[in-house]
Amino acid sequence: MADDMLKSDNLPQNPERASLEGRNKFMGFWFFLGGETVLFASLFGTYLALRNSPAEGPTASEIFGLELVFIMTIVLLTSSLTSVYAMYHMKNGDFKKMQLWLGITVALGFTFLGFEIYEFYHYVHGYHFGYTTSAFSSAFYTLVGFHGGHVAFGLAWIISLMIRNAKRGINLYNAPKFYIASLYWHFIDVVWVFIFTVVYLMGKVG
Amino acid sequence: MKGWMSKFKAIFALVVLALVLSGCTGKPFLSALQPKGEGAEMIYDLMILSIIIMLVVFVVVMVIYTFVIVKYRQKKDDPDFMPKQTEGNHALETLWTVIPIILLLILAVPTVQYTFALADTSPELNEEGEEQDSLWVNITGAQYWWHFEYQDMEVSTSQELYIPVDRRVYLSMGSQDVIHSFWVPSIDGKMDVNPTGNTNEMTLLAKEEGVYWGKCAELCGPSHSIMDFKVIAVSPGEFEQWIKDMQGVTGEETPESATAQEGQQLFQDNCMTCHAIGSSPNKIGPNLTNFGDRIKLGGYLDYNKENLVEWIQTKGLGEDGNMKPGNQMTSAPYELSDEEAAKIAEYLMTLSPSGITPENAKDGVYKDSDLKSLFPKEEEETEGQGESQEDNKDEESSQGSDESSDGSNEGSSEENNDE
Amino acid sequence: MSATARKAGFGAALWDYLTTVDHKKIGILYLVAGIFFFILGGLEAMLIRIQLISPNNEFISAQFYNEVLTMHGTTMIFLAAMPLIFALMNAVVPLQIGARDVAFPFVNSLGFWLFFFGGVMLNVSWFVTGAPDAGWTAYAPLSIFSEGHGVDFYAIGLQISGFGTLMGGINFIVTVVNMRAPGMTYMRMPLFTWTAFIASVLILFAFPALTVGLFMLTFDRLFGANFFDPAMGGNAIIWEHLFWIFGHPEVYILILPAFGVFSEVIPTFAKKRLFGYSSMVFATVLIAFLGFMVWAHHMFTVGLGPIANSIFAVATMAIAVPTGIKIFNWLFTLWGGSIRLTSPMVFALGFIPTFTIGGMTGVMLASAAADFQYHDSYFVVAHFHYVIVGGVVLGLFAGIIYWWPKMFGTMLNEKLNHWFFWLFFIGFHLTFFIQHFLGLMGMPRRYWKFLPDQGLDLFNLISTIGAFFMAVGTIVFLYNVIITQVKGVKVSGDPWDARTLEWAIPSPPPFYNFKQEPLVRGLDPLWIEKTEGNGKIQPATPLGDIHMPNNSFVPFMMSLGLFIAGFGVMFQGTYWVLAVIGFGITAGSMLYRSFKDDLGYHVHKEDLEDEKGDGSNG
Amino acid sequence: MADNTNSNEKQLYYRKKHKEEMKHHILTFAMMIAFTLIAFGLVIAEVSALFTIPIILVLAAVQVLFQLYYFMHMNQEGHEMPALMIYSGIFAALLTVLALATIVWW
Ligand code: HEA
Ligand code: HEA
Ligand SMILES: [Cu+2]
Repeated sequence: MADDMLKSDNLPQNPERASLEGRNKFMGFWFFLGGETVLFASLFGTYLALRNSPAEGPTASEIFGLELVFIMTIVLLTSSLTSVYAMYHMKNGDFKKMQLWLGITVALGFTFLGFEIYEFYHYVHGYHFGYTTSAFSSAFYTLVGFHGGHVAFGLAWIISLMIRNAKRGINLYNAPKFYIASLYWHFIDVVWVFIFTVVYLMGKVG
Repeated sequence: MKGWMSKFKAIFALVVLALVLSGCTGKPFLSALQPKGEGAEMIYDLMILSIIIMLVVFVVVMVIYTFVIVKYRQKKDDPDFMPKQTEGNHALETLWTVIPIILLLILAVPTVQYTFALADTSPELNEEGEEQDSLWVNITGAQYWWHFEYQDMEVSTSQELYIPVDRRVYLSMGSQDVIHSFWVPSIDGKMDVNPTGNTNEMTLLAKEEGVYWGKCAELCGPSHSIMDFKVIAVSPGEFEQWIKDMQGVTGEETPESATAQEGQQLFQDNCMTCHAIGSSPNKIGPNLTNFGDRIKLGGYLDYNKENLVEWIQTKGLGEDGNMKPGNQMTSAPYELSDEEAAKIAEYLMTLSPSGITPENAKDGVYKDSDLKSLFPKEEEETEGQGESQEDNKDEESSQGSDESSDGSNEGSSEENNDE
Repeated sequence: MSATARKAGFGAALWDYLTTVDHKKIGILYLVAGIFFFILGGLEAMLIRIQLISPNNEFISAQFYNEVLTMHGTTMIFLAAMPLIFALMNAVVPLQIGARDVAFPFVNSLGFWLFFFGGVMLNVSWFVTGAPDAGWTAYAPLSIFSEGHGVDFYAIGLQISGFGTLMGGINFIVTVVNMRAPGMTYMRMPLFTWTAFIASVLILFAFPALTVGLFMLTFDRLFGANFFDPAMGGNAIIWEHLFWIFGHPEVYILILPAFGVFSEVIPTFAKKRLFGYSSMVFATVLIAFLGFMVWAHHMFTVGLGPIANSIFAVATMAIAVPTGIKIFNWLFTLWGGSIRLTSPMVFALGFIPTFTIGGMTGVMLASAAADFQYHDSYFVVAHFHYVIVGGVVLGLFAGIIYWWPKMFGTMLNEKLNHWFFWLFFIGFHLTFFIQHFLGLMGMPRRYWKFLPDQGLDLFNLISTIGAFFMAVGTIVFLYNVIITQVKGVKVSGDPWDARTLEWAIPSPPPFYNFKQEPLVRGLDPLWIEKTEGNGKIQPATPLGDIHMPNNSFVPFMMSLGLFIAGFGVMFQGTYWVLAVIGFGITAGSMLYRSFKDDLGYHVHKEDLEDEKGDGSNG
Repeated sequence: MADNTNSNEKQLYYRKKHKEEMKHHILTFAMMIAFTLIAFGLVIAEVSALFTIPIILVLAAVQVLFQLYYFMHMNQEGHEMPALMIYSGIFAALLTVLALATIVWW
């Protein structure tokens, strides 16, 4: 049976959940995301509590620019769609196309991350809005930074999956791994939806 | 509800009496079980109600418990007895769901009422229903002392809070460093003293004259356990007199004796960056306006010159000294010689601007041996011995305040009621 | 010659435990580590009690007292009670549901090593600039202003061990959801499994709040963030909320599995099925649910205002209802039974009145207005030791003694266990009952010393004497463990005449647990087979190859990496090298893990047939 | 695993089904972009905060449901437990955010 796991033909309908290991990974990862919800809620709560405490530093509406955030949002949303495409091809057993779409997802992820770094750089140098400037700045960078950290981790994860499995196609052993990586990627997007709403849009509105 | 409540109260009073006799209720100046203030009394009622409910529950549980353990032990003669494998019983299960709910409702209603009542800091109304002026005191907690500022009165003091008896005093509390908690168990429940941004308000109403012990109830550093303070409840007339006397202090008054004068000079050169005499906003260290009247030194030590000298010379910060561990009092004093410290101590002990001292308040509550622990100063005097007694005399006469010598005689509060 | 042989044997055994992914062995690891930390925490408790033996005592300094007090609470909760619970969960849950192992054996091992290195990290603080000193609750801003690195050790140590706990939690949820044997429906699961399941769910949702809180504390202290610093616009109350959003569910994480233990022990020794099984399950779920809505009862005096206080007060009181359901269900399980007073049963019977008292004082505390008096006084200390020691610790010892034969194949001496119980129990009530009065008489908690002439002397003395009784009791237990293991008398698979699945296989079970998946025909499956069948669990599947995971040293390395990195982050400067090395080790181990397929191995059918015994107990 | 004789037919059937799903996904994506545009639009147009904030929060919530149910397939069978846990997480999350946003300053 162990060797079955590595065969890449004749995959069943939901290869990610066809083996017990796969079902466990699938469940466990969803539960983990349930926990992550609370993790981000704690960060959001803290941010909401401190967003009007800029001390001597700049306030939210002074620094936020919506253009960049809009572009970032579109980039990340699109990457969510491309990772759905990747899973679509995985279920059809089309490994090459899956890799292709994952590659696109990764590229979009890097674009997003690049924008984010640029944004932070801009705040720090353009507005003297550093991590230690005020309670507001700490809360802002921590919340958005945690998200950025998740993006970075997700990228590293997907890339190592792609490299590791480049030569052997989809099988029962790695299908769950790809699948949960894509779940993770969607979750990152879910968090971003709230970040752009609660942090940037509400920050602009006041 | 009131009717059966009072019946229970009567029964409970007996229980409490039994406890008092066995020493379970502590000292009257400290114990929440001997309430002497409005808040403490309300809470005491609530405690009793809840204890009664809990006793009912406990008795029920224990009766069943004892019964089953006694009755259903494995029989020696029939070890293979096979009990009936009962799945459950709906009626019973409903019963022990519903009864606790009822008991809890009985507790929840007064809980909510009292929670709102105790949080109420709106001004009192007079007979015509008009709002009256409230007496507001700003309290600042600091590592490890308490600063008290009487709003709109230009009076500041620390460590010992004077309040008029039978009048609601309004407290507004904040901390200048970490979180502390203001607790005078025999008058009222506690309230946290938060750093900037979250100011708390509460009221304090003492029903008997007396000296009450206060405690810091939120871990605030090494000296947390000795960050004690006192609340001194005096008659309204005395309180007014005290305020007047305190307002008169500028800090420039020269003490009589020569050593004290030298001490004053030293004090002004070394200590004034942190300490103040006379009305002032809170500084880095305690306000010493009426230091000569203190019951305790540093909040908890016996009040005498030896201790004071040691206190002045002890390092707190960075050293494990057990007198004031972690205390922020640092820098200048440590270059003082023994002599200089003694002079400063001498000066400080003369600071007694008012004849209204803790001694005035004593016959409210404590007529027994508790007095001794509260007033070691006085104990020494009545026994007519010791150096510190002379120090006291000195200080009092030198201050030239007419009432203060009365203060050291027992039961003289009557005479001090000169408005 | 024999010495070298034994050494090699020891080395092999050590390596086996360092790399094991077997839930039974990991259970033993948790047990050993948990008992070690329990003794450590107990010694700290003894220091506390000796310091408070008389007024104005100066046995230890104020600063040291605060460190001891903080480490006592932290050690007991995170490093003693939690791992002991995980010890029982690991030893028992997979067996009770007829599973081969937990869902993620590798992660299970990782969870243990993270916890372990986190615990070691915390205790290293004793030797480096002093232990944390801001209380186990580490309220800001005290925890931010605290000098030295004590609180850094607290934040980073708990962070590491917290990750471990979180992973353990997820692991058990998945195990219960996915790995139950045929016929083991949710409503046939033993209550210990149920409570382990629900406690794991609580872990999943409670620990992230702590994670975030600890991150913010670390950032504030080490990287100049301003979450809790009022001078920079921060707010100290945020920490209190985050801590208690985690902290309150945490106490139910501790107590629910203890409830589970009693729900196994009581039916076994009353020879009756659990009374009101479904309402027990329902009550467990309800406690967990309500447990998330009451955290602010630790903050009544903070100044949240009467509306918030009232809401949280009433919500808190509500928890008494499901808990009461449990108490009465246990009582009525005993009712009409045939009670054997074995030592686990004695612990269970000691628990009922003790926990009831603790719960009742809990409800008194929940009365917000009255809590203005109780809060931060010894009344609270009394409350939580009644529920924790009288509930959790008694439950853990009941469980350890009850499942000892299953874990080790030997039987602890009953007589010594009874001695242990009585010494500990009497000592416990001496120590803590009187503390209710101390609190009401005006003694705040976390007091390094109390003053003479305040009426507190006698009760403190009595309390200290009680603590010595508990210490002696614990020593009796340790002695019992040692002589039992030295004697090593083997017992059968079912020494207690019990009811659940884990007793259907030999003690200790073979490494693959059940040879064939068991077929579960109802609640208390073994009991059913004993009374209605031939006393043996029927297999659900024919004998076949068994798929087993490989041992791995990676979890140890991953945890070690974080441990090393923690020091780098803490000391900074040139020590950043340590952070690079540490994170490098961890990341490298993770990569190694993901690049090397770990498909496990098979135990072959033929080998299984050779094994003695038929995998079920006759 | 799958029966060999039927597998091709099945494969075809699934492919078709997957295509169908993909159409939903693209629709979902379009809606999400639209919602984002609306949200940004409201803010840029400086419509009153009282009106804007609830609306953009609702839009965000709906977007998240789209992600969960379509992109993350929570609408498919076998997701009962994940749904239970996600909703429990959301419950705990709401309490946390609510508390921190309301009873931290006074
Ligand atoms: C295992 C641990 C555990 C458990 C199970 C509990 C259970 C409960 N706790 Fe406790 N608690 C702690 C551990 C625990 N607690 C700790 C560690 C602290 C202090 C933390 C710190 O500050 O360091 C604390 C503090 C604490 C406080 C804060 C006190 C303060 O700091 O001011 C409060 C206030 O409401 C409280 C309430 C309760 C209640 C209502 C329950 C309920 O769950 C109890 C329910 C049980 C019963 C009520 C008994 C059985 C029921 C019946 C027989 C039915 C009938 C009963 C009635 C009608 C009353 N606890
Ligand atoms: C699981 C939790 C747990 C457990 C089991 C205990 C167990 C005990 N606790 Fe603890 N306690 C806490 C959790 C716990 N505690 C917490 C959370 C706090 C709050 C901390 C804070 O405020 O921040 C606290 C605080 C606390 C205080 C209050 C301190 C203060 O506020 O100033 C006191 C005081 O009496 C105390 C005493 C004890 C005692 C006597 C025991 C006893 O039951 C211990 C019994 C065990 C032993 C005595 C073991 C000894 C073993 C030996 C001696 C063996 C000898 C060694 C060899 C043979 C090698 N505890
Ligand atoms: Cu709680």
